[in-house]
Amino acid sequence: MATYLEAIREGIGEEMERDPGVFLIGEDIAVYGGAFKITAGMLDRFGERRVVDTPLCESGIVGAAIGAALMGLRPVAEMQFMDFISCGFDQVVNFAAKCRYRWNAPVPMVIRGPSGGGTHGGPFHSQNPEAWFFHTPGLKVVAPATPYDAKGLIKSSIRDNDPVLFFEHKALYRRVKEDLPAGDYTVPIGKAKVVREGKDLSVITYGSGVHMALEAAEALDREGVSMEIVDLRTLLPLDEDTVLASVRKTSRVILLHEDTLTGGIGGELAARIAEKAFEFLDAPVVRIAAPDTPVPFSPVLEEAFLPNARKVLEKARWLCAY
Amino acid sequence: MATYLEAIREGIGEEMERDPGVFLIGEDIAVYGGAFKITAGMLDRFGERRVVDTPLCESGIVGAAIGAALMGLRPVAEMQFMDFISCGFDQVVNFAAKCRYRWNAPVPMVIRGPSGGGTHGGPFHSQNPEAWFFHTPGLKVVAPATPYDAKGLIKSSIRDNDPVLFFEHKALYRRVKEDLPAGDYTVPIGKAKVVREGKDLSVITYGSGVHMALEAAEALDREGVSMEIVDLRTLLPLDEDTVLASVRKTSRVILLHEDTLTGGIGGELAARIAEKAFEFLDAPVVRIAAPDTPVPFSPVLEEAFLPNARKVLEKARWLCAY
Amino acid sequence: MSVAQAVMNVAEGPGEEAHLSRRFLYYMSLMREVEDRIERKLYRQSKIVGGVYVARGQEAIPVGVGLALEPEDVVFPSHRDLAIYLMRGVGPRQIFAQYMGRIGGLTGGRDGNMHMGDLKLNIVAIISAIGACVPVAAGAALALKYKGTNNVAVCFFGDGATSRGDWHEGINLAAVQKLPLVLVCNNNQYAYSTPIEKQMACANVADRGPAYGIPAEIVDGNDVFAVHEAAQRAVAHARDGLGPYLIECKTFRMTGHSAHDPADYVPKELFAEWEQKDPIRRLLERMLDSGWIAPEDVSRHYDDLRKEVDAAVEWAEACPYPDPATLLDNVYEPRS
Amino acid sequence: MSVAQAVMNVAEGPGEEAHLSRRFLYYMSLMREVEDRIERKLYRQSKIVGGVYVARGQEAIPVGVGLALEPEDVVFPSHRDLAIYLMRGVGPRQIFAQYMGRIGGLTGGRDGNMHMGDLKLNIVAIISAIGACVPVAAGAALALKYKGTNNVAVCFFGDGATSRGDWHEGINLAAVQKLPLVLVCNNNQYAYSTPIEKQMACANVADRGPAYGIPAEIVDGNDVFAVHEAAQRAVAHARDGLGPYLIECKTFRMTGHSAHDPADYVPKELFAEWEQKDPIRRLLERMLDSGWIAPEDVSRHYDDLRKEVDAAVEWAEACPYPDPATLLDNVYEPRS
Ligand SMILES: Cc1ncc(C[n+]2csc(CCOP(=O)(O)OP(=O)(O)O)c2C)c(N)n1
Ligand SMILES: Cc1ncc(C[n+]2csc(CCOP(=O)(O)OP(=O)(O)O)c2C)c(N)n1
Ligand SMILES: [Mg+2]
Ligand SMILES: [Mg+2]
Repeated sequence: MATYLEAIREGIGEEMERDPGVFLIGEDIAVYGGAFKITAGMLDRFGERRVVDTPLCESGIVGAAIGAALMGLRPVAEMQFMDFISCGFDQVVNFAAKCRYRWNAPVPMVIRGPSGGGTHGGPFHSQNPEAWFFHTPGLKVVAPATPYDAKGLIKSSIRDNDPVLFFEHKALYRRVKEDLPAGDYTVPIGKAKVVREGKDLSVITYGSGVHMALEAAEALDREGVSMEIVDLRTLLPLDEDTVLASVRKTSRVILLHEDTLTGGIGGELAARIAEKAFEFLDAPVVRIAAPDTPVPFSPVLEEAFLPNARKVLEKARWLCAY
Repeated sequence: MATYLEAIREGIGEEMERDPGVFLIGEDIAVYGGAFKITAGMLDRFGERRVVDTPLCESGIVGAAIGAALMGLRPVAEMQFMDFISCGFDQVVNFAAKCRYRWNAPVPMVIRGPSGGGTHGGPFHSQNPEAWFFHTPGLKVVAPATPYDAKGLIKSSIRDNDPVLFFEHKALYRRVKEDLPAGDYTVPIGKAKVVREGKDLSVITYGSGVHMALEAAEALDREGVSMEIVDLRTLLPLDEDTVLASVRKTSRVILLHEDTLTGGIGGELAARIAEKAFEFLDAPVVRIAAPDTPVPFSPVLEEAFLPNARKVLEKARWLCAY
Repeated sequence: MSVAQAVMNVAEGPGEEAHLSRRFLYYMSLMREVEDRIERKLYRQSKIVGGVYVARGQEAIPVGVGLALEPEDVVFPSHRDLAIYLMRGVGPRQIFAQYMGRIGGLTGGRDGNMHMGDLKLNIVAIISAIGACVPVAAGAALALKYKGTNNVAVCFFGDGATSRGDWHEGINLAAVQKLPLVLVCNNNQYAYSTPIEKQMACANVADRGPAYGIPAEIVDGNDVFAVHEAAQRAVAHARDGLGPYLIECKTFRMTGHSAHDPADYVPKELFAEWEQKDPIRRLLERMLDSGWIAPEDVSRHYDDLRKEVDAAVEWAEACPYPDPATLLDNVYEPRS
Repeated sequence: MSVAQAVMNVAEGPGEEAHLSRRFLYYMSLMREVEDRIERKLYRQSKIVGGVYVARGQEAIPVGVGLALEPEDVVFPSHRDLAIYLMRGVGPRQIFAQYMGRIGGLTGGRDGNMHMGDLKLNIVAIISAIGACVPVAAGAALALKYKGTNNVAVCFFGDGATSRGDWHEGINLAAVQKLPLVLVCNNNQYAYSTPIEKQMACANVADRGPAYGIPAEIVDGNDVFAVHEAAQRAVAHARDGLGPYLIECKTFRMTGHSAHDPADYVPKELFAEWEQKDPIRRLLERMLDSGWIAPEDVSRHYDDLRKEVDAAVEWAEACPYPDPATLLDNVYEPRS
């Protein structure tokens, strides 16, 4: 059994064995093994040439990763918390994202790190910053929900020839475990997965939302309602076909994410569904997301803030009764 | 007759006369009067205490504006191009946006500057960065389409007690003109405007999109089709009521923006419509936006990239035939 | 007035230095006591929400600087400057409530631990992004100058912050504009696990002063008198309109980065070495040697302190959590 | 080989210095000719798309540095370093096509003017955000070291860039890691309309070297020999594994910021003063004085140059615009 965290570590380690151009760069990742210990042991295995501790400078780290990627290496840069990517934002959205389009220069790099709430991290250690990058052509955005996918996707991300933002959900790091197949496997970027078949309604989600949906689905089962769950896995490029197929099948859809509502990825999904599966819809397209506030610190507030299985269940009942 | 550019300059000047706490800060805004000359003459009128030329440092400028705003002043910070806000991103989304919620500290500041394409500015001088901020609770996002609104909204933005991002469309600066009322007036933040009544379909848009829609509407008129146009004017907080009222009335809707499609504001609008006006819809919700690429430089590519009246017209015809 | 505070009120007799030393002692020991309670007790009892960062061994910095300031000077404490709050009148009870996510904390449960601010007290709450406060402090300094006051803004940060672009942009902007900004670096030789020599290729943070054309001095950060004097020089410089002034306080982080970090990456000898330089112990020795305090006053003081802190913890534990119905409030100014 | 290039091929006789001087002359004068054509003719004829930034009077910087490099050294030219492209084999025709948004430009019309790059030529295209290239250049240097080469990365930037956080972060990172990075500052004393004293409170950009523990030297940016020698020292230092090296080239921007800027904010005398120091004129004088070139060779050279440029313009004007059907291509690697 591997946790989500171990799966990512395994995936990174395998890619480093496989390709000498893969290296790690970030704050406190070498000697300390990273704030969440994702890179624990890597320094011993691969040496300080390939596991680079930097000063505290996110723009510097992202920029350096871009420069190394342009030279043909495959940097994997850690943000200690994905929230801090805002400090290296320009490098990501303007430098990394646009090189290929502008002058045909590939930037094969990964920026990865913990995101999401549920650990009382407060406004700056709990955010889900994926929507900013989802809106930036040239980037790929990956957000796995399970150990299997986390390992398969980090490996694909490292092999990808475009810049990938890899959002790990910190509340899943040690909470979800599963057996992983022995040896090398990858999960393709850009492919969603129907993680649960159903016929009455669809939940389209990713990351922590998958687990909320699964919990709600079991309760609904007992009520005789069958929920289909699509785990997007990759947010950009979006696997529209799998989403639309599910909606066309069930005719009812909930778009679920932990990120805040307005401007979140649910909007984009709703738009595609309202345009391309319009004739199939039997009910309004419903979104469940965190409300439009910063992530509050105090447990009672954070609990009220975060989506959860109960909130999914309530909306699902409403939707099925529509 | 005042141009859009002059209207903004007038609005800023009036607010500086009105409130001694209003001051301007940015690169090349004082002696030079700004890259687009929005602040031309301000140094002579108000002196260098209130018109502050800075070094080249967007994060420094935004941060300094935040600090001054926390002390009760009302800074108006210019980004030479709104694209460069990505260099001060963390300050905007984490510092400015969250102070009130976290510790009840108001940050009354405006960040303004030119955005948008159509001037062959290429990938870094043509972007529409509004969607990033639209997704950040605590910010207000304003994007006027006319001189009247530009003046009224810059004045409201300066008086607002929350941080406002004010997106000027550089292609409108000298292109649109109108008579402005004498004396002080404001346009409220958070209120959309039906700029053209119609009954067959609605176009929901803002900024340059308003002008594309108006042009298309005239052509459609000649075909006997009546297009309603809603100018959002403020993107955050969104005036959902006006949008939904229009959709409920016409039952057909095009969401139009110059910004790129995926993750753009059209998605959010579609989601709200598909949830809250579902029963009123007679046709799929349609979006028109720039495609998901960086803004290309060469005129032929930029022309293909940008939405325009012809593209609106074609979609409108399709939608009405649906 | 609590009994503990009595230590500061020396009726007659001792001179200014003695008086100052008692104020140093009061705030440094109270800060230590509050942080010890949080880190060594409440955190282990799982009563604390979120991360715990304490400043054991570094108390001389906020105290030495803080007592050089006027109430109208605007402070930007970092995550190892708890005494700043105490000196501006925030009680230990509010601090415990803050760390427990209760309504009685300075942010009412909206934000956690050292992310506290109160504009009425001229304290600005930091955000997590290290270094982000520097341009903001420059802007506060700009406003103080703009308004024609002679107050200063004081920005605290660690050695780690000096690698951030914001640090550079903020100081440079303030230097060019000659803003009244005092920059206080807590150089505790580590940023999380990263030792100073992996953060910068110059020997001292103060070596960066010339890059901004501003004075920069190095001070023993474990000597509260030295810190205080340097702060007085810095504040005077800034008040006189001469622009920013940087103080680098050399000290050592006597803990892990936060309560969950055993700091295995720090050579053990360093802890032993710096233990000898503990700023409170040094202060106490000097006070006793100079007759500024009597031995029995010291033990009474610590007894009082413990009682004060006990009471504050009790208050905080009884304090309710925020009402989830308020979740959506105050994202924007409420419409009137 | 064009006739103009003949100036560089001195069969026998003159020594190394003469040979070098002819290479200087060729590239500096070609850069000037190309930029003059763009700014003074094509731009006014509305044949140029987008903004025009030229480096009149600053040609010694890219040329002096560029000729100190190996082809495998990776360069990050800024917006006043056109000669770098010429030296790496990008022809004037491609440059004109780039400025006209044609398919024959280095970016095929995707991006404009000096945003040109070609990985095969080891030239990285800048992005507009001033200073952003510094951390990226640090990363390129890291890769060169990682791969075990002894090549260096060379990053060009203006005085304005030194105020950006990215500049600080990139240099600091490179210094700590001892990366082979050569930093070349074109200090032309203005960033757009902002004079140097409103950008920094220290006298020289080089005063910032000690803040990063790296050598920094000031050089007369209008003396191509001096620039070249400094670049050789810098490159040797970086190649030897000693880390970054900063060269500050003092010069002057003999134009507005861009072609639409009349530069009214610059005192007229400064233009007159710096006109006397024109780097091409100075070079020519020295060459003539030293007998490294004959007067008739100079005029023949300029004739050739003009012809070369005429032909290049003609080629570019005949070059098609990109096909709008390609608009969506190459956002991502094409799926195979
Ligand atoms: C921009 C940013 N990156 C990373 C972090 C995570 N982090 C928090 S504190 C810290 C180390 C800070 O070191 P220093 O500034 O020396 O302060 P110290 O903790 O030593 O007092 C790090 C890396 C952060 N808060 N902000
Ligand atoms: C981050 C950023 N802010 C603003 C600009 C607009 N801008 C372009 S060049 C320039 C001045 C640059 O000055 P300097 O670095 O000295 O180079 P020079 O033009 O003098 O050669 C400015 C403000 C920009 N390109 N990037
Ligand atoms: Mg430290
Ligand atoms: Mg310059």
